[in-house]
Amino acid sequence: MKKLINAPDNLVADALLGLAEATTELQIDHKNRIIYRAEPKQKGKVALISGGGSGHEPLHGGYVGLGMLDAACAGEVFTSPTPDQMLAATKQVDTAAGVLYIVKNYTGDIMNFEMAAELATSETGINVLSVVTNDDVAVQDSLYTAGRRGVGVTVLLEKIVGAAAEEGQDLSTLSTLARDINNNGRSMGIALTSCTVPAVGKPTFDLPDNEMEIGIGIHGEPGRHRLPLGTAREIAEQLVEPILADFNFTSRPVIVMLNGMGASPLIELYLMYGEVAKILKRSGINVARNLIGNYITALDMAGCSVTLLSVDDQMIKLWDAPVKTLGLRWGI
Amino acid sequence: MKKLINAPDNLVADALLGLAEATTELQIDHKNRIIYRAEPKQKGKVALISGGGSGHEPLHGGYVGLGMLDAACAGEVFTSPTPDQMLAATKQVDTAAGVLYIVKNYTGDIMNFEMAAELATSETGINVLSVVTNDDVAVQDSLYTAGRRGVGVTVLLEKIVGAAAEEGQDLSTLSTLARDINNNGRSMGIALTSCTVPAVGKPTFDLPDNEMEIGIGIHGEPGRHRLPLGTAREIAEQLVEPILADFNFTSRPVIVMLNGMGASPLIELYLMYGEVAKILKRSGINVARNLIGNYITALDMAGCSVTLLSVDDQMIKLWDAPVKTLGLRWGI
Amino acid sequence: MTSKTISLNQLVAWLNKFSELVSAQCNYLTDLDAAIGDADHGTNMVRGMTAVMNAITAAPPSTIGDLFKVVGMTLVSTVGGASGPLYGTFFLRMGVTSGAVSELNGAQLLMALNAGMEGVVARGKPLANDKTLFDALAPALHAFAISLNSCHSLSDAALAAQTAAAVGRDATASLIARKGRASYLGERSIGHIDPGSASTALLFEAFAEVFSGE
Amino acid sequence: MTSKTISLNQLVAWLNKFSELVSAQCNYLTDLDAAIGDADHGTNMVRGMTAVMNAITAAPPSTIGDLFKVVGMTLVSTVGGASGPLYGTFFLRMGVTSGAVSELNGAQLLMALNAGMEGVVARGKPLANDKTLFDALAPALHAFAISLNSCHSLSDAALAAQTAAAVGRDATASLIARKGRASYLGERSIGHIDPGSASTALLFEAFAEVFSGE
Ligand SMILES: Nc1ncnc2c1ncn2[C@@H]1O[C@H](COP(=O)(O)OP(=O)(O)O)[C@@H](O)[C@H]1O
Ligand SMILES: Nc1ncnc2c1ncn2[C@@H]1O[C@H](COP(=O)(O)OP(=O)(O)O)[C@@H](O)[C@H]1O
Ligand SMILES: [Mg+2]
Ligand SMILES: [Mg+2]
Ligand SMILES: [Mg+2]
Ligand SMILES: [Mg+2]
Repeated sequence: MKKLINAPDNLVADALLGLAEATTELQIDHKNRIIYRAEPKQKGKVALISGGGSGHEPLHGGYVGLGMLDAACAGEVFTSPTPDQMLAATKQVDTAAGVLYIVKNYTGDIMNFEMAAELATSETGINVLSVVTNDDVAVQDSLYTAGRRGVGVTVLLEKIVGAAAEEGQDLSTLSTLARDINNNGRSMGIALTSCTVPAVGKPTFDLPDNEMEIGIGIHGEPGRHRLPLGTAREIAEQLVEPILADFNFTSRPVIVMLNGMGASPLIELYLMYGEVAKILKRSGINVARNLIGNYITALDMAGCSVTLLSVDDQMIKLWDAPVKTLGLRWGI
Repeated sequence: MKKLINAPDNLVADALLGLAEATTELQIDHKNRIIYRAEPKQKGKVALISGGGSGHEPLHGGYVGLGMLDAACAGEVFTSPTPDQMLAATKQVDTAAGVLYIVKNYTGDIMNFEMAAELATSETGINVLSVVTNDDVAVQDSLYTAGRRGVGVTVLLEKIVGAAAEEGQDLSTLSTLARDINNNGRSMGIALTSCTVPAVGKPTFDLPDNEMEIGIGIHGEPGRHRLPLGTAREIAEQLVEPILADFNFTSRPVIVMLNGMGASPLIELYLMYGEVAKILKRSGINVARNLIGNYITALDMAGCSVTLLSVDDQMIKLWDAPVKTLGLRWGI
Repeated sequence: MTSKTISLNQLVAWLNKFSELVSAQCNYLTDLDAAIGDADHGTNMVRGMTAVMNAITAAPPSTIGDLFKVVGMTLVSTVGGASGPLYGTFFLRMGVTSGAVSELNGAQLLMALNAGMEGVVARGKPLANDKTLFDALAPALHAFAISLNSCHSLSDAALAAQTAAAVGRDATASLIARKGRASYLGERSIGHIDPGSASTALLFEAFAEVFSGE
Repeated sequence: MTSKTISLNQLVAWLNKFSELVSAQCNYLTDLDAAIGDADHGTNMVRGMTAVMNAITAAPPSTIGDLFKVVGMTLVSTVGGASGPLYGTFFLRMGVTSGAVSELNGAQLLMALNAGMEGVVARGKPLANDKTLFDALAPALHAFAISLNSCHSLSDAALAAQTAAAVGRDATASLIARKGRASYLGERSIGHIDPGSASTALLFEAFAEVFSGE
C-alpha cells in the first residue's frame, strides 16, 4: 500500500488538520470530526447537514460553505459517522429554522442519521427532516436489497438545495425539493482497479489486468459483474445505457456529472465525458450543465461514474447561484 | 495498462473532443490541437499562449479562459507541441498588442517555441516575447544540465500574468512580471508510483512497493534518488526542505500549491497540505493563499509536489482577480 | 431453569473476552467484509470494543443497567457504520431491561438479551435469512432459551447459544444478502459468510467461555 | 574523392529505409527513453517519419532541395519534443544547402550533411560528450568525410559513417547527460544509451544500406 499518510488510523484526523489549514472559511471541530462554515448562516435560514464515511473527498467536507452545506460529519474511512456527531452539528448550525439531513442510502448512514434525528427531536426540539439519496442504478431497487445506493446525485442535490436554503426557503419546501431532485437523478459507476482501505492495507477486491468491474459503489464494494476491459466508448455505453433504461431523460434538460473515482487522471475524464456526451446527443438528451472531475470518490480507485439529473428552470437557476466551497466554486 | 481510453494513439484527440463538449467557453481547433477562448480577448490587450505535452491536465487547456490563457497548444503525451501549432495560435489570438509565450523549461518546449517565435516574427511581424519557467529545485541549476524544469510555478504564473493581461498591461511589463514570478517560485515533487505512457503500455520506471522516488518531474522522468517509503510527515520534509534551502521565503507572503500528480486522492492531498503547512509555520513563512488539488499532473502517477511563490501585494491582487477556466475559477 | 445468578463482574468479563476476540479476529472480520462489503467490520468492532473497555475501566458502572447503557452508548458513539447502531441498540436495550441491579438470574439475562434483539430488529428490520448478524443472534438466543427452560445449567445454555450462533454464522454463507451492503451484490453474495454474523458468533463464544462451569 | 553521383531517388530510398528502421525499432528507442527520459522517442520518430513518407509519396518533390525541405518541415510540424526541431532543422538545412538540383556528388552530400549538423548545433547547442544524438552524428560525418577524402567509394564511406555512428551511440552509455531530459538524472544517467544517438545510428544504418555497392 502506497499512500501519502502518516498511519492508517490517523488518516481522517490528519486530513481534517490539513483541511483546517487549507482555508479560513471552514472551522473544524477535530474532536467530533465536524466541518463547519467559519461564518455561520444568517438567522432564520434552514441549515443543511450531510456526512458519511471518509474517503469520498471532496464529499462532504469540501462542500461546506456559502451556497451548499452548513456542516459535514466525517466518519472513519467508509464508515458512517455516529449520531453524536450529527447531534452536535445539529445543535451548532440550527438558526431556529430547522435542519435538513442529507443522507446517502446505506444501512449504516440511515441508522445513524435516524438515531441522530430521534435524539435531536427528544433532546433539543429542533425541527429535523431527512432526505435520502438512492440514485445508483447498478443496484436493483427491490424489497430484497437495502435499496439503491446514494452516490453522485448527492453532490448535485447539496448544490441545488444549498442554494435554495441560502434563498431562505423553508424546511418542508427544501425537503420536497431535495426529494424531487433525488427522484430525477440516476448514476452508474465502473472501476478499473479496486481501492485500498488504509486500515486493511491491501486492495478490497482483486481485478485482473484485463477486466473491469461494472456497477461499483463508492466504498470499494464489488460491483454487479465483470467484463473484459473495454474502450472508453464501450465503458460509456456500460454507464449510460442502464441509466437511460431506468428513467426518461429526454423530456427536460439534464445536468451531467462525469465523476472520477479518485485515481483516474483528468485527461481520461475529459475523454470519457466526450464519449458520454456523444451517447446523450444520439439519445436526444439536452445537456444544460456539466461537471467533470473528482467530486465523489472512492479513495484511490481508478474508474468513473456518470450521473444524470433531469432539471427544471428553477433547479438550473439554483445550480447557477453562487457557491463558495473547496470542491465547487463559482459566481463569487 | 488500465485506462479510460479508446486507443493510445487517439488519447489526445479524444480528450480534446471531450473538452469541446465540456464547455461552450472554449473553441477547439482539432486539426491543430489548439484550445482557444470562444470569446476572444478585447482588442489592444496582450494575448497569452502556453502549451506543452499532454498528460498534465488541467494544464494547459484547462487554464484557457477569462483571466488566464488565450490559447493552449496540446502536444502528444509528454511531447512538446510543434512550432506550427504555436504559430497558428499566435496569428489567431494577437489583438495587435503582442503575444507572450509561457514556456516550461524542457529542451523540446524551448526549441519548438523558439522556432515558433522566429516564424511569428518573420512571417507575421507580431510582437512575441517568451518567458521560461524553471522552478524545479530537484534539478541542479548548472551549466552541465538543461537547467531546472518548469513545473508548478507555471500554473501560478499563468493565473497572475493572465489577470495582468486582462487589466491591459503591455507586453514588456507582462514579460517582466512573468520573469519576476518565475524568479520567486520554487517547486519539488515526489512519486509513489510511476505513470504509464499509453503508447508504451507499461510503467516508465519500476518502483518497489517500499520505495518512493524523490525529485520527479511531470513526465515520469525518474527523480534524483530513491528513499524508503516515508510517512506524509517525512515526505513533506523531503519536499519543503530543498525549496527553503534554495530560496528565502520568509520576507514576503507566499502562495502555496499542494499539487497531486494525478492518481493521489484528495483526502491524501488535504493531509499532505497539513504537513506542509506545519513546516512552513515552523519556518516563519506566512501563507497568503493556497491551492490544493490536481493542477499540473503526470498522467496516472501517484504522488505530489509543493510549489512556493513569494508574492507582493500586486501579485496577490492579481491572484484574487476573477478567473473563469475549467481548472481554476473564482470571482465570476 | 437454573437459579444461578450472574454478577456485574461476570458480565464485564464477558465484554472483556468479546473485546479480546474481536481484536484477535480483526483481520478475519475485515476480510469477510472485503468480500461482500467495504472491508471495515473488523476495525469497526475493535474501535468500538476498545472504547467500551476503556470507558468501563475508567468509570466502572455500579449497576448492570448502567453497564450495558455505557456499552451501548459507547458503541453508538464510536463505531458508526451499520454495526454501531445495531450493537449499540442491542446493549442499550439490554441496559434498560436489566435495570439498576447488581445481579441477574438466567431468566432475567434472557429477558435482557431478548430486549436487545428486539432493538436490533427495530433498528435494522432484519428478517431471518437476510444474511445479517440477526442470523447468528436469533438462533443463539433461541438455543439459550430452550436450554434454560429445560433446566440446564447456565454453562450448558451458554454453550448451546455459542453453538447455535456458530451454526447460524456458517449458514449465512449459502444465503443471498437482503440487508446491508452485501445486498448490492445479489447472487454474488452467495458463498461468503456475513461479517456481522461472525462478530455475533464471537459475542457468544465469549459468553460461553465466561459462563463455562456455572 | 569518388565522382559517383547520388540521385533524388536514392535519397528517397534512404529516408524510406530510415522510416522502416525506426518503425521496427520503435520499442527499443522508447525503452531507451524510458530509462533516462520520458518514454516517447520511438513514437516521436515513427510519427515523424511516417508523416514524411506520406508527404513525399503524396507529392513527390522534384529537387533534392525540396525533398529535404519537405522532410524537415514535416518533422518540425509533426514530431514536437526535442527531436522534432533537431531532426527537422537537420533536414531543413540540408535542403537549403543542396539547392534545386536533381543529383549530388559525394562532396556536395557531405556539405549538405555538415550544414544539417550545424543546424542541430545552432538549435540544441550540444557539445561533444553531452550524451545526445550529436555524439552519433558528429563522428558519423567525420568518418564519412575522412573516407571520402581518402578517395574511398561512397559505399565504403557510408559504411564508415554507419560504424562511427554506432560506436558513438554505444559510447554515450558511459557518459553523464548534460543536455535534454536525461541531464536531470545527473550520475544516474550513466549506464544508459542515449535514445537520440540510437535513432541517429539508425539514420546511418539506412544510409549505408542504400549506398552499399555504390
Ligand atoms: N439491516 C440490517 N439488519 C441487521 N444487521 C445488519 C443490517 N445491515 C447490516 N447488518 C450487519 O452489519 C454488518 C456490517 O457491519 P459493518 O461492516 O461494521 O458496517 P457497514 O456495513 O456500514 O460497513 C453486516 O455484516 C450485517 O451483519
Ligand atoms: N540540446 C540538445 N542537443 C542535441 N540533442 C538533444 C538535445 N536535447 C535532447 N537531445 C536529443 O533528443 C533526444 C530525445 O528526443 P525525444 O525523446 O524525442 O524528445 P523529448 O526529450 O522532448 O521527449 C535525446 O535522446 C537527445 O539525443
Ligand atoms: Mg462501512
Ligand atoms: Mg517528450
Ligand atoms: Mg463494512
Ligand atoms: Mg523523450
